[in-house]
Amino acid sequence: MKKIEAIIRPERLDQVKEELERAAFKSMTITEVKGRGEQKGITLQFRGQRMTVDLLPKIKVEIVVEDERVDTVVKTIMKAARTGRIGDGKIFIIPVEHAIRIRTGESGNHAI
Amino acid sequence: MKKIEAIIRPERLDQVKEELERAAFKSMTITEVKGRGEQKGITLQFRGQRMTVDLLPKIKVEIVVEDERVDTVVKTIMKAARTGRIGDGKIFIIPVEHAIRIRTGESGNHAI
Amino acid sequence: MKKIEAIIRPERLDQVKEELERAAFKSMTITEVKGRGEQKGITLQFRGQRMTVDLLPKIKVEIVVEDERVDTVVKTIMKAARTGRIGDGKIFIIPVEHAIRIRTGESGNHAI
Amino acid sequence: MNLNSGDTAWMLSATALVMLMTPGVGLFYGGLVRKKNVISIISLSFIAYALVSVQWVLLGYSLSFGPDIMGFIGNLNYLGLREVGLENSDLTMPELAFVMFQLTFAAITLAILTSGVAERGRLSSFIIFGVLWTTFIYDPLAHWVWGGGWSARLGALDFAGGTVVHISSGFSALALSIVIGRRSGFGEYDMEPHNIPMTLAGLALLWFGWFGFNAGSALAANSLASNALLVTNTAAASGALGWLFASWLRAKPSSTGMASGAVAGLVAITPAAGYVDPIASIIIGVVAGLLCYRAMLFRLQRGLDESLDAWAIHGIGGLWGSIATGIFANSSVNGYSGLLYGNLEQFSVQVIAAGAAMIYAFTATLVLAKIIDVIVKLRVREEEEYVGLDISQHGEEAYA
Amino acid sequence: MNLNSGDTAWMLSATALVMLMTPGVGLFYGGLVRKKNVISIISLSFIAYALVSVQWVLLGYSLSFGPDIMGFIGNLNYLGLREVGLENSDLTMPELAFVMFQLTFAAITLAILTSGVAERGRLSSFIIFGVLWTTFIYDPLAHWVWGGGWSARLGALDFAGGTVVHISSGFSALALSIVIGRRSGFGEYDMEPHNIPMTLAGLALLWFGWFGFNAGSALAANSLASNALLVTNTAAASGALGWLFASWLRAKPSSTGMASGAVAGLVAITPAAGYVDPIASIIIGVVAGLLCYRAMLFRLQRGLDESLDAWAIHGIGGLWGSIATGIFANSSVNGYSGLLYGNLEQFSVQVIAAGAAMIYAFTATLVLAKIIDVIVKLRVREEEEYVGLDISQHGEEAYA
Amino acid sequence: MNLNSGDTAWMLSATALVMLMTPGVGLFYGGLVRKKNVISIISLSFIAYALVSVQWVLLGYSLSFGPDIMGFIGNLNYLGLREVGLENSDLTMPELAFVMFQLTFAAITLAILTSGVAERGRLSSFIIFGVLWTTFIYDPLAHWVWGGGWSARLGALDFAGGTVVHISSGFSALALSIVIGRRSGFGEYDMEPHNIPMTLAGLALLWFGWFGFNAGSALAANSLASNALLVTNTAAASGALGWLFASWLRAKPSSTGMASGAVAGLVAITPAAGYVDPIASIIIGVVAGLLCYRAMLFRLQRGLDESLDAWAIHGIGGLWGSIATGIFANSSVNGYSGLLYGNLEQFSVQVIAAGAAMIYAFTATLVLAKIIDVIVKLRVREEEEYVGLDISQHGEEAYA
Ligand SMILES: Nc1ncnc2c1ncn2[C@@H]1O[C@H](COP(=O)(O)OP(=O)(O)O)[C@@H](O)[C@H]1O
Ligand SMILES: Nc1ncnc2c1ncn2[C@@H]1O[C@H](COP(=O)(O)OP(=O)(O)O)[C@@H](O)[C@H]1O
Ligand SMILES: Nc1ncnc2c1ncn2[C@@H]1O[C@H](COP(=O)(O)OP(=O)(O)O)[C@@H](O)[C@H]1O
Repeated sequence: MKKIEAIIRPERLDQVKEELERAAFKSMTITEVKGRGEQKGITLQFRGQRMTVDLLPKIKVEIVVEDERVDTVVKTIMKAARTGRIGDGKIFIIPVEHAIRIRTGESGNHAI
Repeated sequence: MKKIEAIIRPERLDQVKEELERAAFKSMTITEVKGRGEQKGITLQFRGQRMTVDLLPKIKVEIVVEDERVDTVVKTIMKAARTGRIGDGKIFIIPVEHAIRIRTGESGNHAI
Repeated sequence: MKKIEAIIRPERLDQVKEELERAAFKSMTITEVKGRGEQKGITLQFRGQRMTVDLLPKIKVEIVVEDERVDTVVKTIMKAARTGRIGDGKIFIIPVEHAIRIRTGESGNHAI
Repeated sequence: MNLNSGDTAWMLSATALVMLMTPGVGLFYGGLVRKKNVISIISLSFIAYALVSVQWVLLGYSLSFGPDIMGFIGNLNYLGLREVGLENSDLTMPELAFVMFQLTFAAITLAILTSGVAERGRLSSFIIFGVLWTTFIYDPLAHWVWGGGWSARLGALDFAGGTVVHISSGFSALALSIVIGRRSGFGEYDMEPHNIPMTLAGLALLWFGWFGFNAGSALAANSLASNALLVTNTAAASGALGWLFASWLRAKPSSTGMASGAVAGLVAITPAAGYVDPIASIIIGVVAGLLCYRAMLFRLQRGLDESLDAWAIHGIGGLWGSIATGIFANSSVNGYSGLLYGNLEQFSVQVIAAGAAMIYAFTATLVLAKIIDVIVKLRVREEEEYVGLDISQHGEEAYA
Repeated sequence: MNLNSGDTAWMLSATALVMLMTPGVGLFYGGLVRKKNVISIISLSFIAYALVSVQWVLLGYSLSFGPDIMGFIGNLNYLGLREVGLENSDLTMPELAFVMFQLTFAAITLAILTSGVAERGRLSSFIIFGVLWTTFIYDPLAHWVWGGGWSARLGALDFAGGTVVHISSGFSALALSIVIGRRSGFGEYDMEPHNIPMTLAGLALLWFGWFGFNAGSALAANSLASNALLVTNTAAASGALGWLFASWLRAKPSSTGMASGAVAGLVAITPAAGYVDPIASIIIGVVAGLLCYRAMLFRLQRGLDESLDAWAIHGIGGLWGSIATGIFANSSVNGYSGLLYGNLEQFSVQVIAAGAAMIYAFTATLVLAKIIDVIVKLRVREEEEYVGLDISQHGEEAYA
Repeated sequence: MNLNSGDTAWMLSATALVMLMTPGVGLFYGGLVRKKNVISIISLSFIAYALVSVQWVLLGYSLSFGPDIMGFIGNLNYLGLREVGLENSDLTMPELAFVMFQLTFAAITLAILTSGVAERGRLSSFIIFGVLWTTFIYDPLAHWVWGGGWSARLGALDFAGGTVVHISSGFSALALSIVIGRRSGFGEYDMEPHNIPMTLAGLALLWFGWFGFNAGSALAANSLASNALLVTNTAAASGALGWLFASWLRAKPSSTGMASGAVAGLVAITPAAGYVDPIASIIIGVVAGLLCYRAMLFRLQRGLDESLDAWAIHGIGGLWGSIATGIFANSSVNGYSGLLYGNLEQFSVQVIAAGAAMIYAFTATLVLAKIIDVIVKLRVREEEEYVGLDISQHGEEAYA
């Protein structure tokens, strides 16, 4: 199992949700975060001076899936979240050793 | 070391905290998240039509513990967070390679 | 690749950001969380009775870096976040198997 | 009497002040509910206001202030404000100003009792309930006391609505909460207020508007209004301090307690504002703070989910205020005296009038609520309650 | 005439009430925008108020109420309030009270049209635009109707500003939104209101303040003011219920819809408040709710990003209200009668006056906005819009 | 004099307006503090209001307005409002209305100086401090200026409380902040305002209420009140624009700066409102905006943690306003003239009166605060400050 952690633009969340649903991935957890990447956010001009707004609002989408479905999820997210401009975000893949469904106690792939 | 990531109902947080404390687990980090599982949230009726409320508020509880204590924590959380109805949440176990206490610089099991 | 997850005092965020920047780490994701450690938060006196405020506001800083840079990041954070008093926080190192930049599709170390 | 522009000016302002109390109730309540129900509870206040605004013009004013039928209710002479001249011989202001002033009282009363359905009431059912409640419960009560009904004839004093507004809404909220049942999860886990500054902002509007409520009830810009203004303020302050210090004996003194105490003081001084002096108002306020605080604890002990304490604060506060009027009325203020000055009769009349209002409001609401519940269900479905009324009733989320 | 202290008292209070409407607009709008632009939109209301406050004293009052030039504008006799005595023979209050009352109208009008630049307007450009707009568009319009201009002479009725305030701001906002263009992302993804309780708090202040707006426009504490007060309230309530129920047919009834309907009702009754009776006000309000709701749907269909619906609510509501005045005016209220009572002429005059205001406001704003856009750019840069105006224009974040 | 219903009507309304300013201060401050202290700071305003409400009736009115003792303080004749008739020969309104109007001034003054203990003051100690401060510092100051004390006899002009309310609260806040010490972390890390829209909502209430404050101080609904209303508004607007543009020269123009400027303008016009003309009010407002902005920068440079700038805005703004009254007083407004019209004496008197108020307030507060600090500690413990006063003083969290 892997956890796919995608940091995306907030305005793309609806699209990401939709596309994932179409690809039969329904489960997810989302968190409001702030972030910056290499470009250090967005640079504004103010009287000839530059001023950088780092830490822009982002959405973190977390999805735990079986190993073999990781690729599909990643591709789906990439398609839905991409605008082609700086700030589109990143996807990280993190190992998950175990998953348990609280309601039933089921564990492993059955639980995700 | 493992990180136990439990997504639970907000209204169960107090109970989870209490039970964990009773089992001698005091440390934790919690985050307000939103999520949906397989059932895609809750379905309402509106004039014969269905309308789904996905992305319900949840609480993510993160606890880093030594490997041998994972089971206790998981069981404790399950006991405290379970209502038996859809939406009770999930627990994910994620490997942690290292932990450091910022104040002292201690690391490893001493740090958690 | 590793994900460095540091739980720090909110009032130290600016310093941590600055120091990381000086050390050439610009990318990061931050989340507002609440947490408690071994000391179970802060204890207040009220008419001779003790009352504990657990779950104090903290900031979670997440930074994904190449394995070899983990140490620098950890040191930098420790330096910037440390006040020497209880509540300074912890750093956890979590393995990351893969990273993808959504905009370009680059992956691996190039993506972080 | 002749129109007096000063009196009219004050009544126009006072009306505006009282109007603002209804959203004040909305914000006060809004801060106390959970985030998922804040739109619902604020909207209920506005909708209550809107419904009563129309009902009052069409029907309510006539039922309340129309020529008396058997001491119980007004007749239909003033339907749609027919025959309501722009001037009225009893008043020093245009009658339409009086109609409008009274409208704001009817409206806020319905808004207060939304406490009883908070976080679980169906919007559509509340609309039906609201229109019927104001017609069958508020309008008669207003008639009894201010429209020349039996209570007025008996000599009961209710300066600005202790019985009509507060006892009636408070005990009705209790009845309503019993019929609709507890919120799911009540008693099992904490339901913390989601935004206390919002509640405090609501308190600000309430306190402010209450000056219009009580001092406006003098129906003139005169000494009586000035006395009412001052004692209203002192009672509110004393209520706030009373609750604050009382709760401090048990735990840290919460701001919501202070706010509740202020409202308790305001409620209690309402029937009394035109009859008591400043020193009495301090006592009335402090006692209101203590009493309503106890009432709230009692309610919690009993596991009653009259969720936002309309009963403890408005019901019990109104009861206390009505009786206190019979105790502290000082003839130097307005010609009436109470028990303290040897007038047992006034005291008894107050008890009777307050008791009757309490019983009528509670019983009639119980019956009305039950009937509506059977026919259209007062309560949302379990899953609707779980996701919250904002989404399930309004399709909205409060905060993005 | 002699000074009347009652009339003066009411005008002082009414002025305060109207003043509060401008931050009311700010909060109403503030709740509807995204979190990153809330400071910007609320500040625009305050800045509009501040700019007009100074402009009005120096210049605007003279242009609006100074001795007439060709029916179009006032002359410069009252520059800097020179020669504006503390008393004026036409009024029963000090003239400075009238100046100040009118100031609040001019100010809110500019605040309303910030809807057209919401979430994308440059602060500095708006300041320039605002000063010119109030001078070249508001001041003449006020003169036409209230300052003895052509519209007044024609016999057009506009009790409290249906044309001057609402048609003018609504259609100007539309023009402005066309010149400045849509918000980036409009139509692509949802832009949900970030804080609906804030919008409802704004509604509370608007409704409250509107009592001063309309009942204050009687310029006296009399029967006319009382009638205005009552019909204002009824129209607001009916508008709220109208929009609520109309939207309920399509989807869950939103609180923002209810709020918009209330404002629509308030807007529509504005020109009519001194001429129509309570029953007419219910009809005017309900129709306003339905009509403005349709107007909003139409705007969305057309992909017009007049973002906070000043056009749909103030523009269309004002148009309807102005015409409705020509329909429902009832001579028993104030001596004027409308179409319903057989007076076709009044109706025609209303249509002409409303049409002229609409055309003038729309066209002149289009030209003014275009000129300013060419010279200093009305809109922020793309990346400034992306990070939000709070940071890019004010260097602040609303919530920490 | 005879009662005048118009004057009374205005005073009742004005009193309500001023009352609303105290929660306005609470919200203004509430938005500026950190999330963990918002309940505390808003509650302090309410508690200040409640304490003074009771103290004023029992004691304060007598000390301020009772028969003079040596020019310094009133005697105890009016204890508990004994012998305060419902009518008073000097006034055209009931004396109780005057008592209540003045009460709201005493209350807000204490609320303003909570700035000095923001985010670190112990609730219980503040309660003790507050009661003593209003008794020993506010009451004498009010007596000096309005109660027939030395300052009044000297001929000092203070229309609505530039010295009594603003200099006194501003300099007292400074003294208090020095005694209590800086917030832990001050100067080390940023303490950003947690909710700027709340501050702007507070500004709305302040601006609105200030109309009652200044125009109410005419104690009648007349020309003087109208002048006060207009100049109050213009000064506020000019102050907002002044600070906005001044800060724009250094950085992006913040909304909190605009808001502070508006308050600075309001403060500065307070003593002057009944003496100066509209053009002078623009100058007074702009200068207030610039001056208070500089004062704030100066305070920050000096590392003074008078946290919410009561000193910079109320203290310095009040000082400027008192002196400006001596400069701009125009005899055509109210019979008094200032330096600009050749009256050096008035100017000197203003300087003396303002200086005396400043020195008395600062010194006496320093002493009082020190004494209380020694006995019961003004400040919470370090860990209480760290978790925030909402939890540690009230056991509550603002937002869930
Ligand atoms: N190495 C990293 N570690 C943690 N978070 C990252 C990292 N790189 C990027 N992110 C997250 O992804 C978001 C988008 O990054 P990026 O596309 O580089 O955008 P930008 O240049 O606008 O910051 C960032 O705002 C941050 O939240
Ligand atoms: N595969 C998954 N990946 C990430 N988060 C998940 C996953 N499955 C469940 N969750 C989280 O757990 C929560 C509870 O899930 P579940 O019990 O299935 O409830 P529901 O059916 O109400 O969504 C979800 O809301 C979501 O936040
Ligand atoms: N074992 C753990 N698992 C998860 N989070 C932890 C753990 N230990 C500490 N934390 C996080 O780190 C924060 C700081 O911990 P610590 O320095 O022990 O402070 P304190 O004693 O004030 O809680 C906690 O508030 C919590 O968010």
